[in-house]
Amino acid sequence: MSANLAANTEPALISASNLTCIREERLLFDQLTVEVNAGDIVQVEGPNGSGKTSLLRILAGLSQPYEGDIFYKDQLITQSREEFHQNLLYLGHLPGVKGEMTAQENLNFNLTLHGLHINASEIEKTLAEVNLTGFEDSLASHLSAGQHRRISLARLYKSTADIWILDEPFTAIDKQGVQSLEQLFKAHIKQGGCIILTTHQDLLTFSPAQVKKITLDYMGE
Amino acid sequence: MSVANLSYRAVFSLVLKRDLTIAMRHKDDIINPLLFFVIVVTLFPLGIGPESQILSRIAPGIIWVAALLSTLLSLDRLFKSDHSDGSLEQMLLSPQPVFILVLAKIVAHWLITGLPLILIAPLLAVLLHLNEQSYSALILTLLLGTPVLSLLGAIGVALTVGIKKGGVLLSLLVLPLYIPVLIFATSAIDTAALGLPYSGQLAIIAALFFGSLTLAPFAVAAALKVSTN
Amino acid sequence: MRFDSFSAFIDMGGYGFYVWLSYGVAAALLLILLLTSITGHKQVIKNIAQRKQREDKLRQVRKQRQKQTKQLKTKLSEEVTE
Amino acid sequence: MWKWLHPYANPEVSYHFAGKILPWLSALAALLLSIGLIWALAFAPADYQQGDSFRIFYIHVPAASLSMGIYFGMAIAAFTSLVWQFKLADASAAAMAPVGATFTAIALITGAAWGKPMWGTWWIWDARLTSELILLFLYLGVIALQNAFEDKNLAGKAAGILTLVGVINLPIIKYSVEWWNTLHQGSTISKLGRPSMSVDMLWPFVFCFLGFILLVSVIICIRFRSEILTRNSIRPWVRTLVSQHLTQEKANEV
Repeated sequence: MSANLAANTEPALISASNLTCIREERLLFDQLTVEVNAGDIVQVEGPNGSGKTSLLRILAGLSQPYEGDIFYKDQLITQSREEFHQNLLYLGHLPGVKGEMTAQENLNFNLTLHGLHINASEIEKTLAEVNLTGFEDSLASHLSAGQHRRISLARLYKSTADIWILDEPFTAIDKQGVQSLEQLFKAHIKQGGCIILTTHQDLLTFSPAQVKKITLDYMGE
Repeated sequence: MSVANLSYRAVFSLVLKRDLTIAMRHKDDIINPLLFFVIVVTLFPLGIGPESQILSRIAPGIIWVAALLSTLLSLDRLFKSDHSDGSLEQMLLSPQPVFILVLAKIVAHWLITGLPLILIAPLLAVLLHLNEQSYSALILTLLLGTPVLSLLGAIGVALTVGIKKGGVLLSLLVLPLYIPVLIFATSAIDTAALGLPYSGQLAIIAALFFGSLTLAPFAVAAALKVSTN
Repeated sequence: MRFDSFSAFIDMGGYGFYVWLSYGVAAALLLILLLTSITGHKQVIKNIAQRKQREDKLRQVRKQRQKQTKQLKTKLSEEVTE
Repeated sequence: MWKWLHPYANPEVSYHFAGKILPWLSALAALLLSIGLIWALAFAPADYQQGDSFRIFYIHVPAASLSMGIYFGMAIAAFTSLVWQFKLADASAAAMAPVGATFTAIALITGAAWGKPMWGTWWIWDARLTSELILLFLYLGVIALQNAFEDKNLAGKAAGILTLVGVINLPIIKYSVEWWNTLHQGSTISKLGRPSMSVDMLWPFVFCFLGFILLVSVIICIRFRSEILTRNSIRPWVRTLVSQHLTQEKANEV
């Protein structure tokens, strides 16, 4: 946090004020305020069912909060939706991979939809980054859940978005994969991006001081 | 690598191509509603009797009701699998306007399910002894009417896609909305059988088509935002 | 009064069955709707009260647990300093 | 322009306001309805063609027009909720749906009971009855959708979209059904409806109509209050209200 004092003159990449979330008549969080600046990595913590995923979805603009507003560079995301989504990469619980398409086609579609044009050889290289060499042309329905996960994570290597919102990015990823992802996170932050994520295990290569934390546990107060 | 804003047309064709590719690799989705259409139509002569006079009298209604039901059956694939594997939320999070994405998906759905229906309908009309003067009316009403079914149906699917047992609910939501299309389409075919002009009914179906073409994508976009919430 | 006798009133000029059926069904449906609305309101209040009790209990349990862990921690640190 | 509305946008204020007007509305509804119904049943003249079966008119027509009116009310509520994110509008739309469905059912049943002596059969594909039937399907769809969502806020939004789609379709459906009806049946069968009404038929009708409108507002008021409570169940004011209510009930039992 203190490292960003200089950047404070710039508007926060993503911020939210007075967020209240109610799901099935249960209060998940109330009057929550979030501010994430360039260079921040924020970990959302809390027990199961405390609303971590809900918070991430609200920040990404997928869900509407019961009350409160979300801002992208001081503009309401409902008013600057397209610019915000241009600069956002959200990976949720579900990988968003179609079984009827090959690994290559899946990655290519998702990148193109976000305005990134990449040639075939670069796609291959990107899939190699997530250890999918040799699987480029296999239909995703023949691949495992972990491999689906990696197809969706491959987008991180080509992303031009500053804001990454990642819901449990490390599930079904082996140790080596986690390490290379953390390297990627470091590079992303250095370039002025920000990351908001949930994970069950702590980040290994980050010192605790580097990681901002948001703890959700409203019932305990 | 380059970053570029995609034109509406590029987004449209990207999504359309994707949905058509998926459908071609999963042909059951095309064939099953079509088989359903054929079987429902062949059941009627068996239930009512083979008298050609009765059959030709009720043929327009049977073909249209069967088309309605088989469209209903195929609607599920419009958003369901995209919702359950997460690609729907990725599309909503893309920097592209949602109504273009939705429109592309609906057009793909019509190409996959509506168009084959139109191609096979004359064959079934032969089985039902449809009046010879009515064939062109049958094709024209199907051509203008089945897109309306896809467009209105998409609203229903978008509303129920997040619900676990949405199948029966979908028919309750969508079928009442189909009534005007059914009324004007069958009446056009009946009128054609009498050798009278049916351009009035066709004009109304065309109006329904353009009305739902302009309004439905926005309703679907709003409904999807609720369903993925 | 349009009718000469009570039996004429019931008979409704031969249409008694249909008239009284209509009025009866309408009255019954509206009465059911009114009653379910009123009992529904009471049920809502009861449900909220139940949920409140459940949450209060949960909150108490958590507070107790937090106190216990705090005591344990202070005990441990005391032992260490000793 | 909307400033005077502002306090009513607060759920607590609306809840208490609805509670305050409820007894007055109920009393007035009971008064007007009893006058209107007794007048309609016992004092209004019989129709010269339809005889005393015409007395069904005094509930059939108010029920039919209210069933349409409530749907339009729901559509307005849905529109305000979707455009201005006005959460209370959702609650009021949810309160209206079952009431509208009930009135549609009443219109259908009384229409059938009126049709039997007139046409000799319980059901005829008459234009008004057919569009009432379709309206009932639309209502049932909205109610089913409301119940299908666990989360009340999402349910309100989804049902709102469906209501708006329905209200655009409703005139088209009504027009197409009327057109279809004249096409297939011609004018051989007289439609259910009002012949030229004499003044001593008009007054009981006015009383009945106003009475039904008030009854609708009473039931909607009760349901609106329940909807507000469920939607705000985590708010402190609801919590205190509920505990007050319970202690009062306990005191009454003792």
